Amino acid sequence: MATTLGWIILALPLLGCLALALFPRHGEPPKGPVIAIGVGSILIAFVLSAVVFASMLAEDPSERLHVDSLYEWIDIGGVSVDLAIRIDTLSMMMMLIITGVGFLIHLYSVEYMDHDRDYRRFFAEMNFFVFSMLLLVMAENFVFLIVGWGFVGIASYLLIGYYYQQADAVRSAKKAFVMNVIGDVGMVLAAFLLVRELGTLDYSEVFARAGELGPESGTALAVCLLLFVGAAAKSGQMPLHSWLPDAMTGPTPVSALIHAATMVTAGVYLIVRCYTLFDLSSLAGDTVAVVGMVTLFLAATVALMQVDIKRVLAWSTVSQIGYMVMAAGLGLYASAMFHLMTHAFFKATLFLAAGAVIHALGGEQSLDRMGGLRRHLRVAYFAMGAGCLAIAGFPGFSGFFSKDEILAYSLAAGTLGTIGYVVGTVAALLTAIYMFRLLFRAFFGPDPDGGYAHAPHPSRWWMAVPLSILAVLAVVGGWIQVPFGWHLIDDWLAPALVGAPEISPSHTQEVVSLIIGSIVAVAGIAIAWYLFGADRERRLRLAGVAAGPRRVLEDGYELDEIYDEALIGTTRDLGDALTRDFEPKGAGGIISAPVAIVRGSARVLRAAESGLVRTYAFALIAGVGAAGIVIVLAVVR
Amino acid sequence: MTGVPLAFYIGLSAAMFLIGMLGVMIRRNPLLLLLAVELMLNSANVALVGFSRHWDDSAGQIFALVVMVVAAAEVVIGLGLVVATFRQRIELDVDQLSTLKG
Amino acid sequence: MGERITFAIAAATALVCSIAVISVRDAFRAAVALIGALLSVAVIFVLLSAPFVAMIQVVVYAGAIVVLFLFVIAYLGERRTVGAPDRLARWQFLSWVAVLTLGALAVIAFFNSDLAGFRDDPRPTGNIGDPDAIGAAFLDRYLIPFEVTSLVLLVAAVGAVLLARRAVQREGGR
Amino acid sequence: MPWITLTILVPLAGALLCGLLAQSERRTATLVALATAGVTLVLSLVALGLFDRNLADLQLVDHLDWVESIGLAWDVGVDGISIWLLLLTTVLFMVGIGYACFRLPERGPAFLAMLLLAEAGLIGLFAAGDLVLFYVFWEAMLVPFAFLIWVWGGERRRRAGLTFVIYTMVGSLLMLVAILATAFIAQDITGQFTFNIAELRGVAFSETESTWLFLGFALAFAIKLPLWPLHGWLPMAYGEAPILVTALLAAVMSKAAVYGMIRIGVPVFPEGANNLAILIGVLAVVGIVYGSLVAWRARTMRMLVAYSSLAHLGFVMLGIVAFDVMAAQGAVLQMVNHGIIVAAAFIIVGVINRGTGEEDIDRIGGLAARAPWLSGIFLIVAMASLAVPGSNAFVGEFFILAGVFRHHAWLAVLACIGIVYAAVYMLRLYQSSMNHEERGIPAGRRQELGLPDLVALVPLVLIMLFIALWPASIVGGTRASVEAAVAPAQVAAGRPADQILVPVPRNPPAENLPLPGDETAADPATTTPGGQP
Repeated sequence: MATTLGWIILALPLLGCLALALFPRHGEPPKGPVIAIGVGSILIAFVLSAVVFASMLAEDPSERLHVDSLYEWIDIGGVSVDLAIRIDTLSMMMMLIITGVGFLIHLYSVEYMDHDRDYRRFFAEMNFFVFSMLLLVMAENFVFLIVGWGFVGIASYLLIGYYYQQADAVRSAKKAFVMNVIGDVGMVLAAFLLVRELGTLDYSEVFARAGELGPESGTALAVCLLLFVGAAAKSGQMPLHSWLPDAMTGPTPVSALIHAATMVTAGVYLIVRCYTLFDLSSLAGDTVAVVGMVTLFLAATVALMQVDIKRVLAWSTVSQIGYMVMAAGLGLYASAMFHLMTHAFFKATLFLAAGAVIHALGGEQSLDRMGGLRRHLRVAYFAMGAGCLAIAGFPGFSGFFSKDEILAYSLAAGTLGTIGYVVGTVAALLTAIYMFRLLFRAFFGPDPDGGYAHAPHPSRWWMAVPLSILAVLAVVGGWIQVPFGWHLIDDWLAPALVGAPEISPSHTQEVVSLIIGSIVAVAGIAIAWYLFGADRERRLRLAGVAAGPRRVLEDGYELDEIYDEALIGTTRDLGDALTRDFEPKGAGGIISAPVAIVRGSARVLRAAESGLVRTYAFALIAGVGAAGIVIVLAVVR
Repeated sequence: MTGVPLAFYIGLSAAMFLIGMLGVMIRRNPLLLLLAVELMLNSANVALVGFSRHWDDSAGQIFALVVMVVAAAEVVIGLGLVVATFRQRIELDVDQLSTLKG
Repeated sequence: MGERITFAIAAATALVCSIAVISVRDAFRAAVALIGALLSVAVIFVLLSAPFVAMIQVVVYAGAIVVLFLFVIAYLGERRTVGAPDRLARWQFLSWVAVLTLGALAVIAFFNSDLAGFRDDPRPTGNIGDPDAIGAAFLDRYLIPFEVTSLVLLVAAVGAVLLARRAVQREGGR
Repeated sequence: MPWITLTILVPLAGALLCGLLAQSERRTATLVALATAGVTLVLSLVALGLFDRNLADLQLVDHLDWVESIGLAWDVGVDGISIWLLLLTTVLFMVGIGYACFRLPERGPAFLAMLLLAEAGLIGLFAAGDLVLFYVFWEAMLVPFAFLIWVWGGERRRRAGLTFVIYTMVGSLLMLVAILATAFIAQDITGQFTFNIAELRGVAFSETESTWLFLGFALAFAIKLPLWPLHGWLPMAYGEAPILVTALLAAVMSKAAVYGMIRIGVPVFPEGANNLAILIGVLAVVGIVYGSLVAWRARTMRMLVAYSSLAHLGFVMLGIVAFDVMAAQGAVLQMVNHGIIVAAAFIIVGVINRGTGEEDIDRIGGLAARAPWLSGIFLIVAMASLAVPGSNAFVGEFFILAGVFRHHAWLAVLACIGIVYAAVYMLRLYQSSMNHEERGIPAGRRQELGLPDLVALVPLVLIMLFIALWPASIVGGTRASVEAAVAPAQVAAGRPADQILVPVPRNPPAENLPLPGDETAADPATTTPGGQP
C-alpha cells in the first residue's frame, strides 16, 4: 500500500507539471485552474504522504522499509537497474518536508506571483521541482538518485533564471547549473567506482556489500569524497558554494523552497543516505566535517555584511547547511536530519517573510532602503521575528534544540568534534548577530530617508496563512526532540540508520552546551541591538571603519573573481585560441593537404586533356605500342 | 603448294591496319578520319576470317559480321556528327572540336 | 597456284587502295579508293572460304556504308581545304615513329610465331562459311551477341535521329 | 519475404521515380517521397517485429550469390546493432523528408531523389553482411550527400563539397585496399576466399597483419566519424550544407563510422584493435575536450552544434574501443540518442536562423517571449544534448563511461571534463538565443515553430523521452550482438575470463594450427577463453 501511494505521490507533481505545461497555447489560461492544478497536486501529495506516514507509524519499526520496482529500466553489461522507489523512515521524513513545506510555499506563491505574466510557467516549473525532489529522495538506486539530482538541477536552473530577460538572472542560472554539473560529475564518478567494485547500483545491495570496498580503503575514500563533491555542489559548501547567493535572482518563493528548505539540503540527505559508505572511511567523514566547519564559519562572516535582504538569508543558508554537513561528517546523522527539518521550517519562514516585505515594497530588496516596517507589515514582522529567534537558537525555539543537539553531540565526537563545537558556537553568535541585524534594520527604527516609493501594503491571506503556519512550525518544530525528554527523530530514523555509530553526549556536556547555547543566543541579540537597533548613528560610524576587509566580506571572500580569472578565463582563452588559430590552420591543414595534392596533380595532368582527337588517338597507339613492346620482350627471347 | 598460308593474310591485315592507323593520325578532315577507321576495321576482319579458316570454326566469321554492324553504327553516328558540325558552320577540322579540353 | 595469284592481286589492290584512301586529300576520291579496298578484301574473304561474309562485305559495306559516305560528301559539297595550320605538325613525325614501331613489332612477332600451320598450306575445311552455317550459328550459339548487335544498331539509329533533329532545330527548322 | 532487401530497394525505387520526374512536378514528387519513406519506415518496423533479440548473428538474412568464384554475394540482414541504426535511419529520413516536403528547395524532385538515394545507401550499409557490399554502400551514400552539398548548399558549397568528397574518398580507398587484403590474407590462412563478415570473424590473422588491416579500416572510419584531428571537413560540410542535410549528415552518416568500427574493425581484427585502442581512446577524449571548447567559443549556432557533435561522437568511439560489454552497449544506445538529438538540434537552429535571419549566436536574444513552444522544445533538446541526468543521452554516456571506467579510469575521468563543458556550451546556445532582452529579432517574421517544425520535432522529442524512460527496450536488444562483437577483442586484451561472456570463434580451429604447443598457441589471442557461459 505504501509503495502504491508512493508512486502516486511521485506522479502527482509530474502530472501537474505536464498539465500546466501543455495547456493550449493561445492565450494564458484563467488563473483558477492553474492554481487548482499547481497547488492542488502538491496538497494531495502532502495528504497522501501523511497517510503513508500514519500507516508507517502503525508498523513495527523494523518493518518500516518499503521497496517497490515498477519495471526493469535497463540491464546492461551485468548491471541491472530498476525504476524503483524506496520508502523508509529517512525518505518519509524528506517527503513530508518536501510536500508539506512545498505546499505552503505553493500556496504563498499564488498571491506572490499574482502580477506575473508567466503565472502558469511558474507553477509548472515549481511542480516539476517537487517531482524531481521527490524522485531524488525516493529513489532506490544511485541511478535515479542522480536522475533526481539532475532534475532538481534543471528545476533550479529554470527558476533561478525565471526572469529570463534580466541578464543577471540568466547568468546566475547558468552558474548554478554548471556548478551543479560539476557536482553531478562527482556523483557519476562515484557511481562508476561502485559499478566497478560492486557491480550494482541498488541501495540495498550496495549498502549490504559496502564492506567489500574495505574499511579505510582508498576506494571507499574515493567513493565518499566523490559523492561529497556532488553533495557540496548541491548544498553550497565551500568551495562550490558561490552559486547559491547568486541564485537569489529567482522569485522569493523559489528561494524559500529550493534554495533554503529542500534542494540545497539534498547533500545532507545524500550523506545520511550513504552513511554506510561514509562510516567505512573516517578520513572521508573528517574531510566532510572540516568542509562543513569552514563553510559554516566563513558563510556566517559573509552574512554579516550583506545589504540585500535575500543575500543575507542565502549566506545564512550556506552557513546553516554547514552545520548539517559538519554533523553528518562527524557521524551525527540523526542530528543533521533534525536540523535539516527545523531549518526547513525557520528558513522558509524567513524567506517568505522577506518575500512579503519585498512584495509589499514592490521589489525592493536592499536593507538600506528599509526601516520601521513593523508598523506596516504585522504578519511579516511576527513571522520574521519568530524565524530569527529560531535560527539564532533562542531557548525554546526550534533552532535552539536542533543546533544545540549538533553542538552537544559534537563534544562527544572526538577532537575534531570539539573543534567543531567551538567553531559552531562562535558561528552561532555570528548567526544571532546577522539575523537580528536584518530584523532591526528592516523592521525597527524610522522609515528610510525619503519614505517608501511604493507604499507597503499588507499581505492578503494567500500569503499570510502559509507564512503564519510556517512561523508556528519554526517555533514549535524543535519540540519533538528535547534533551533529557524525548527523542522522536532519533527513534524514527533508527531503522534507516542501522549500524551507525552511537554517539551521545554525557549529561555534563549536554548541560554545558545548553547553557552556553542560550547565552550565545541572547548575547548575539544584544550585540545586534547595540550595533544596529538602538542607535542608528552608531551603525553608520561603524560602517566607516575597516573598509577593505569589509569589501572582501561583502564579496564572499572574492572567490567568484578567483574562479573567473583562474578557471573560466584561462579555458575561455584556450577555447578562443583553438577556435581562432588551431581550427583553421591545424585541423584545416590536415584537410587541405590531400586537397592540395589532388589539385596540384590535376593541374599537371590536365595538360594531357588537350581536347584534340588526334592526340587521344596517338596516346592510345603509344599505349598499344608500349604494351606490344613489353609483350614481345616477354615472349621473344 | 596451292593454297595461301595464314601468314600472308595476317601480314596483309597488319599492313592495312598500320596504314589505317597512320591515316587516323595525320588526317584532320573528319570524313577522311572515318574512312581510315573503316580501313582499320576491315583489316581486323581479314585477320578474324583468316583465323576462322585456320581453326575451322565459324566464330571468327560471326565476329567479322558483328564488327561490320558496329562499323555501320559508328559510321552512322560519325557522319551524323559531321553533318551536325557542318550545319553549325564549323570548319571540318577535328582540331577545332576541342571543347572537351580539360 | 591460281589461289596464290588471286591473293597477290587482291592484296596488292587492297594495299594500294588503302594508301590512296589516306593519301588523297579529296574526300570523294578517298571514298572511291575505299570501295576498291573493300572489294579487294571481299575477294580475299572468298579465298578464305567465307562467301557469306564476302557477300555482306560487298552489299552492306561497299554498297550501303560507303554510299552513305558518298551522300554525305556530296551533301557537304566542295569544301575549301583546311585553313588553319596544323597545330600538331611538329609532332607528326611521332605518328610515323609509332607506326614504324608497331610495324617492327608485327614483323618480329611474325617471324617468331610458332603457331602450328602458320606458314603452311591451309588445311581443308568444312563449310563453315556457308550462309546456312552462319545463320545456324547466329541463331543458335551466338543468339545473345546477335540480339545485342541489334540493340547497338537501334541505339545508333536513335542517336543519329537525335543529332539530326538538334542540328535542324538549331537552324530554325522544326 | 526479403524484408531487408525490400527496405533497401524501396527508397532506391522512390529515388529513381523522383529523379525521373520533371522539376516542375513538385507535388507528385513530394507524394512519392513521402510514400516511399513511409513504406520504408513500416518495413523497418516489420523487421524490428521479426527480430529475435537473443541471437547474436545476422538475422533476416537475404542471401543471393552473385559471382561465386570471387566470393561476391548479396548478403544483407540485421543484428542487434544494426537494427537500431536501421530504424534510426528510416525514422530520421521519414522526419527529414516530411520536413523537406513542406519547405522544398529549388529543383525539389531532384532534392528528394537525392535524399532517398542517401537513405537507400545508409540502410544498405547498416544491413550489409559482406565487406564488398559494405564498401559499395559506403561509397554509394557519399554520392548523394556530396550532391546535396554541392547543389543545394550555401555560398561556398563547391569547396565544401569537394573537400568532403576528397577527404572521405581518401579514407574509403584505404578501406578498399584493406578489404581486398583482408580477403586474400584470410584465404592464405583458412583456404577459403570470402568477403562475408561473419566468416571473417575469428580468422587467425597474425598480430602485424591484424594491426595493419585494422589501421586501414580505422582510418576510413576515423575520417567519416570524424575523429580528432581528422575533422577538418566537418565545419565546411556542416556549415555549407542545407540545414536539413547537415542534420542528416550528423545524425545518420556519422554513425556509419562507429558502426563499421563495432561491426567490422573490432570483431574481425581484435589484436589490431587492441594495439590501437588506447590511441583511439585518447584521440576520442581529446576530441571530446577539443570539440567542447571550440563549440563553446563558436560564432554561429550551427557551428556550435557541429562541434558538439564532434564531442559526442568521441564518447561513442570511446565506448567501442574500451572492449567492455557495458560501454559498447552504451555506445550503441548513444548512437541512436545522438542521432535523434543532433537532428532535433539542427532543425531548431534552422528554425531560429529562418525566424531571425541571423546565424551569429551573440546577435539575437529573448526569443522565449516570442516563441514559448520553440523555447520549451529547445530546452528539452538542449538538456538532452548536454546529457543531463534523466535524459536519454545520459543513459548512454553514463554506461559508456561506467564501462570505460572499469578498464581505463583515467580516460573516463578526462572525458568527464566534456560533460561539464557540454553544460557550458549548450547553455550558451540556449540562453543567448532564448533569454535576455529581445534583440536582433526582425519584425514581421514568425519565430514560433510552425506546423512543419512541430511535425518534425515532436516525434523526435517523444522518442527521446521514450528512450529516457525505458532504455532497456533498445539496450536489451543489443546485448547478444555486442557480447559477440567485443569478446574477441577482450581476449586479445587479456581480460579475465569471467568478463568474456561468449566463446570466441577461431578459424582455423585451434587443433589445425601448425605445431600446437609452440608460442603462438600460448598467445592469449589464439586460445579459446575458459569463460564459457
